[in-house]
Amino acid sequence: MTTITLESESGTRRLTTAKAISEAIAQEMRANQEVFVMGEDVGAYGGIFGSTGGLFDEFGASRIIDTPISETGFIGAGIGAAVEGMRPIVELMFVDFFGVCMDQIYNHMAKIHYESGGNVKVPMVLMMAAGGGYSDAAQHSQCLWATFAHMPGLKVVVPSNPYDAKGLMISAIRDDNPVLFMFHKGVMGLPWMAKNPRSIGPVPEDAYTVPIGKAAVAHTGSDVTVVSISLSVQHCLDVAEALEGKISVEVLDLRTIAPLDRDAILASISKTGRLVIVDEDYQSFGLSGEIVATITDKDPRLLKAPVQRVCHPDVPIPYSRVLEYSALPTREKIQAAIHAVMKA
Amino acid sequence: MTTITLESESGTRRLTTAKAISEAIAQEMRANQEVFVMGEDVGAYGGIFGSTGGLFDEFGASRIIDTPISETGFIGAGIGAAVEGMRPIVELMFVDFFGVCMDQIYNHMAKIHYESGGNVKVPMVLMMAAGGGYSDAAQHSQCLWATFAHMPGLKVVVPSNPYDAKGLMISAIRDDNPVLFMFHKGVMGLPWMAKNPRSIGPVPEDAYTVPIGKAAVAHTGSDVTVVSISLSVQHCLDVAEALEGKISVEVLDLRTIAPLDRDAILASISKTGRLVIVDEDYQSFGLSGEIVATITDKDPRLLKAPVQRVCHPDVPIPYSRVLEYSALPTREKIQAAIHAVMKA
Amino acid sequence: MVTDQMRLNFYKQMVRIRTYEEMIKRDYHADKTPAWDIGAGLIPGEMHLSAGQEPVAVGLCANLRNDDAMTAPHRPHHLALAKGVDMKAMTAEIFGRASGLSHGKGGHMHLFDPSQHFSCSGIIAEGLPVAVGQAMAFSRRKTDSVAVGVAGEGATNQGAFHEALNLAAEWKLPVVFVIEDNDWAISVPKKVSTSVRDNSLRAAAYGIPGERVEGNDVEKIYEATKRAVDRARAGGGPTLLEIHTVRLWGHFEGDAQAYRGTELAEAEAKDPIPLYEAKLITAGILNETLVAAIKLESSNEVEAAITFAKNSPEPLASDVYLHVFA
Amino acid sequence: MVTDQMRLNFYKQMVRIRTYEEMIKRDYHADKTPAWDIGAGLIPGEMHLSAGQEPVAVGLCANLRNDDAMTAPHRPHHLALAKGVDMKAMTAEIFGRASGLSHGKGGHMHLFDPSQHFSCSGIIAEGLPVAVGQAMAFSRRKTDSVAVGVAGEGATNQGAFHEALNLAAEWKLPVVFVIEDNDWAISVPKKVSTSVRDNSLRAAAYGIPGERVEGNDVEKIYEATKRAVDRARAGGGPTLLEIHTVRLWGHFEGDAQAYRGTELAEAEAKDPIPLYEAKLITAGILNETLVAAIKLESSNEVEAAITFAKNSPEPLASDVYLHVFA
Ligand SMILES: Cc1ncc(C[n+]2csc(CCOP(=O)(O)OP(=O)(O)O)c2C)c(N)n1
Ligand SMILES: Cc1ncc(C[n+]2csc(CCOP(=O)(O)OP(=O)(O)O)c2C)c(N)n1
Ligand SMILES: [Mg+2]
Ligand SMILES: [Mg+2]
Repeated sequence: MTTITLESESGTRRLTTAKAISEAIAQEMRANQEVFVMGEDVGAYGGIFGSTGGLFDEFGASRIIDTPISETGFIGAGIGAAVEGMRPIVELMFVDFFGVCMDQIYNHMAKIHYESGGNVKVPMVLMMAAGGGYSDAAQHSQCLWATFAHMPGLKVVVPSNPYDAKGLMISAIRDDNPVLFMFHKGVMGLPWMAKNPRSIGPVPEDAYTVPIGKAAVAHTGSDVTVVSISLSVQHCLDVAEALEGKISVEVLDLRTIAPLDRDAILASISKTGRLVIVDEDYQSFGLSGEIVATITDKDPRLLKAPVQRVCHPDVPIPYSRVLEYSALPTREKIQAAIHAVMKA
Repeated sequence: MTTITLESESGTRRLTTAKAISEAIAQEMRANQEVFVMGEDVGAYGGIFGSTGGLFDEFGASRIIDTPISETGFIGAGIGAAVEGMRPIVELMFVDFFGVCMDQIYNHMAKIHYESGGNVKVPMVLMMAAGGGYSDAAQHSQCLWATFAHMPGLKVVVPSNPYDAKGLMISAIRDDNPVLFMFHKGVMGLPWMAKNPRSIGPVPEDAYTVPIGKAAVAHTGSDVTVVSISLSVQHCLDVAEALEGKISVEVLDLRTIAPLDRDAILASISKTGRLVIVDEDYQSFGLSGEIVATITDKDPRLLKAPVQRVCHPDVPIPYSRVLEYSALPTREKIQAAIHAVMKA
Repeated sequence: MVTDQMRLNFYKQMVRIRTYEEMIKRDYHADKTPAWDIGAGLIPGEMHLSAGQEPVAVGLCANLRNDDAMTAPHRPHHLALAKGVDMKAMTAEIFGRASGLSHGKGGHMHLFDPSQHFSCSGIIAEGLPVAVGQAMAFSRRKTDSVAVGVAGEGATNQGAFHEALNLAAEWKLPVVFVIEDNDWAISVPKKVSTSVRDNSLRAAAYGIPGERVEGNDVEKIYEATKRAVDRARAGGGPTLLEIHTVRLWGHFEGDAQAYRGTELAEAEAKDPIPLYEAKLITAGILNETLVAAIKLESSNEVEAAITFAKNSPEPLASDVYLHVFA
Repeated sequence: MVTDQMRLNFYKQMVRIRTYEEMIKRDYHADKTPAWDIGAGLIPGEMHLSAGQEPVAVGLCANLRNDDAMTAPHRPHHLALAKGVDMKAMTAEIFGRASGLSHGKGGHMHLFDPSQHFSCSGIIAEGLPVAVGQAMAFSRRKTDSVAVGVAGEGATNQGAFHEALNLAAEWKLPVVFVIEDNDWAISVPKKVSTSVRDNSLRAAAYGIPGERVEGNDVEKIYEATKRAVDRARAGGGPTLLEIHTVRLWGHFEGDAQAYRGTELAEAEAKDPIPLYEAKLITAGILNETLVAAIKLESSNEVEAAITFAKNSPEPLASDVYLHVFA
């Protein structure tokens, strides 16, 4: 892994994704007294994945609130504060813990607006870490974004880089709807994790937004469309760059999984006709199926070859490195899939 | 609605799905002392949806156990009893309540076998009611089967009729894996619900099994494949019968959603080339996408026309009848989808 | 101090609620036969009525203001009416009409009235953390509003109860937790589900005051809830109250209640409204004429609300797509 | 009655566990540098070590048999070793090897040993209901085995704690709930998360005995857990014990613990092993030679286990597909 400097030669400020997120929160907190943060270890510790780093020093314990290990309790409390018009940002440390608090997330946070016929708003951000690749095993490595995307009422954003992370977090805080902000640990640029160079990058100092629900063409190409999200986008870009001159790969970074940017998918596949989907979430009944159905709803003939799905297979996440990497979407598998879809 | 008699002319015994399920449980309980039932109102009440009707009278409070409203507690207790080798059948009254106990379901029940490298078994059935159509609104009408199917480690069965329900319940109890047994309230043949004639049918008296993971061709046809599950299968059959002589409709009743019978899907679509998917679960990131991807993984050219998805749209479930039926897959919508896919 | 004026008002409100439940019951069952179908009729779906529990709602809400919040459970009508939710809009919601509180999207278990900071939810105990959050907003904004989380005695064995109480206690928030103990959770009696006889004992687990109120007596309930609400309003933190009440009817409409055996007759004898009526007559606060007038006023109000509901248009089928996102 | 023989054995076992944790710590950090990467090295992933908490495991497990069950939390090594889980197979699991307890699928937070009815889980408090179910199986089969559910003090604010205790109490099951109070839940101290100072007070919410053991003293812990285990075994139902212990190291390896401030030095002074060693030397049960021999024996055993692990093959990449279903 290369060493990453925080100042690029050109003087553009470069931040880790973690820092980009905490900066977004800080800027919104300065601008709006109704924004506050709640969660386990978000205070002095700064968030297990650094998403709240530095906030405690600036805003103190009254606005950066360490909670008991009571996810149902404090996510519910976030909902209560939000329906009263505050704008809480609540952290669920790992998405894997959703099972202890899914009722608040799904039966309350996501549905109150609809159930109230639009009369009650729940302007709240629920952020959480996702993803594996560092042997944290079955209960601490999942992605599960398709689980949330399956259930209507939630916006679900999953940035792949610092720039998008800051802009999406600001959009999420300003949104009048509950937004799940999911960050893969591997994109955070943490000092104690594998150093992915794309997890650090230029981030403007001012507050800016990235629209929720819009994908980005992260690498333009014409031979094959690779649709991906989160850390896997970084791998896809590595592969697309490595294949430059040989295969022209279009990498679509969804950035948001719900609502899904179907137009962007259709636009790219209309151009290339060949589809690879790269997703670290469990394969079946997930993102890959919905992307394909988006296309076949319109016209199956848009697909010139069998679709290649490079996803986490339908097995719980194993601990040992050799087993886990046997399941994870890697650059090698992505490259092989691109070759396969080109040959078909 | 027609009146349904419990004895057909031919003398074949006809049961409601609810009775078929409770009979399956009773037979297995007689055969195996290690089987017991736990849940809210499963005792004297007989289960809110009749799944445990009559069991309390035969087996008493020691084997048909009414629990507190502590789903995490008693599903966890079921897991503990199962790892010690018992075979608990636990009822979660409505699937919609999964959020208060999903951690036990997904981080424990589903994963212990894998996490233990195959050394610990969790032979347990978790049964639950699903589905809407009777104005029970956003928190009591969901299907959510794709949610469970997305997460590896669970078998998920969803019968559409009494015969399958009995056979699948016996298979589930005898299975060494955790099995989610999901019954749509509309297929139970309850005296207090809309009377769907297909919710009552011939059921052999002896214990028999229906294999988990095998779909059934519920109606043979050659023009179009309609893949469905649970109550929607009944609607599809009504439509297939109504269209007889005009359009030859093949209705595939998946019966199990995980593991998915991909061979059956491919066999039927290879024959017809036209696909309609009917699913009461939320449309996106669900069953319909996975069915399509199963086909495009193999060959997108198997599809001669855009796929028609008759699923619950991506909105929470509304209360009012007019709104709910505007969202539900109905016979009218299924028929329209079949016509559309034939015209394309 | 409970004045005679208050007593009369308590009685009126209890009658108003009972009348409401009786008429909803009537219209709920009116058109579900011959083959009884829960999804049929003018009011479809599950229906949890509160007959017998009026003293809790009335005694409690006599201490509450519009700006106080309440989260109610699946059995919400008495609480909604006592809290001040508009009867017409609520009824239209129960009838699934466009003029309903939620334009027909919510139904009887999902009544939302932001003007009263009132909501309810069909998931056991999960409204309690939401009340904690409303109290959090009040305390952060330094208002003196309080939040009340109401749940049944069956709900006290759900994890959310525990988490909500601990949070409220730890953060000393202005919340009052009110447990309506009607002896039953559907068919499961408290004694086979709850390891302590008296849920107010559980306050000790959070270092907060706990109190049980026996007798289903609106005045005692008023006084106990007043102590709790006053304490919360004054910054004294949360209280756990368990109020012994009675479920006169089935868990939901259609519940044959075979499991209740002889207890049902005992329960029926405890109907709080005739008991309170007799007490107020003896005390000279009520008389037969007044009783008749009050009942008439109530039925007129309720019939008007029902008429409003029935005459309101159904939502448009296409409205199903509205309000997913703000 | 604690005999000198038992004292010596307590000491030996505590040393054995500490030696284990020290050597795991050494090998965990050995090859994660220069750019520290949690996923790198011989032992990848999160690592929660138990130094300081040995008295809980040793005192408790002295009362347990192979057929008694235990569910442990994310910090499980001391409990696993004291319960009798095979050190070699456990170590191989932590090293992710095919010879591990779970053939490398589980890792340090997912140690399963059916022969010891031992398991652990990384989700806070969620092991407690599982222990209740194991006790349910024991009681249904009329054996006299007991189940022990262990959790940290931070876990007592999770809903699963409440539900498990209520169920066990209501059904009078042979369960002992052991709360290891090490003052911290990652960076959050008990006083800002828990509304009662002493979690044993929460036993009152379930009508069961509760006891807090101060001092991190293996003998007192043995005695308190003995009372609880004996009671459970004799059919007397569950007990809630809170044991005050100490977390000598970070929450997980790599935790800089800046949040602990001066408390860290205080905690280090409370290391139970030198304290117990000094006590046994004073009592004439131990001497320096014996101490050295015990430590040597422990390091030999642990080094052998680590060597076994290191020499064991990795799983095959294709094994990832095994064991999804039985
Ligand atoms: C989490 C959850 N579990 C189960 C149910 C089903 N349910 C609805 S009401 C009820 C009984 C509630 O009893 P209690 O809290 O005493 O309230 P009551 O009905 O007596 O007013 C149950 C089990 C639910 N709605 N939510
Ligand atoms: C439901 C859930 N929430 C949060 C976490 C993250 N987490 C892991 S350990 C821990 C602290 C646990 O504290 P305590 O119970 O006191 O145990 P200790 O670590 O002190 O042994 C937390 C919050 C988790 N694993 N599960
Ligand atoms: Mg009750
Ligand atoms: Mg701790």
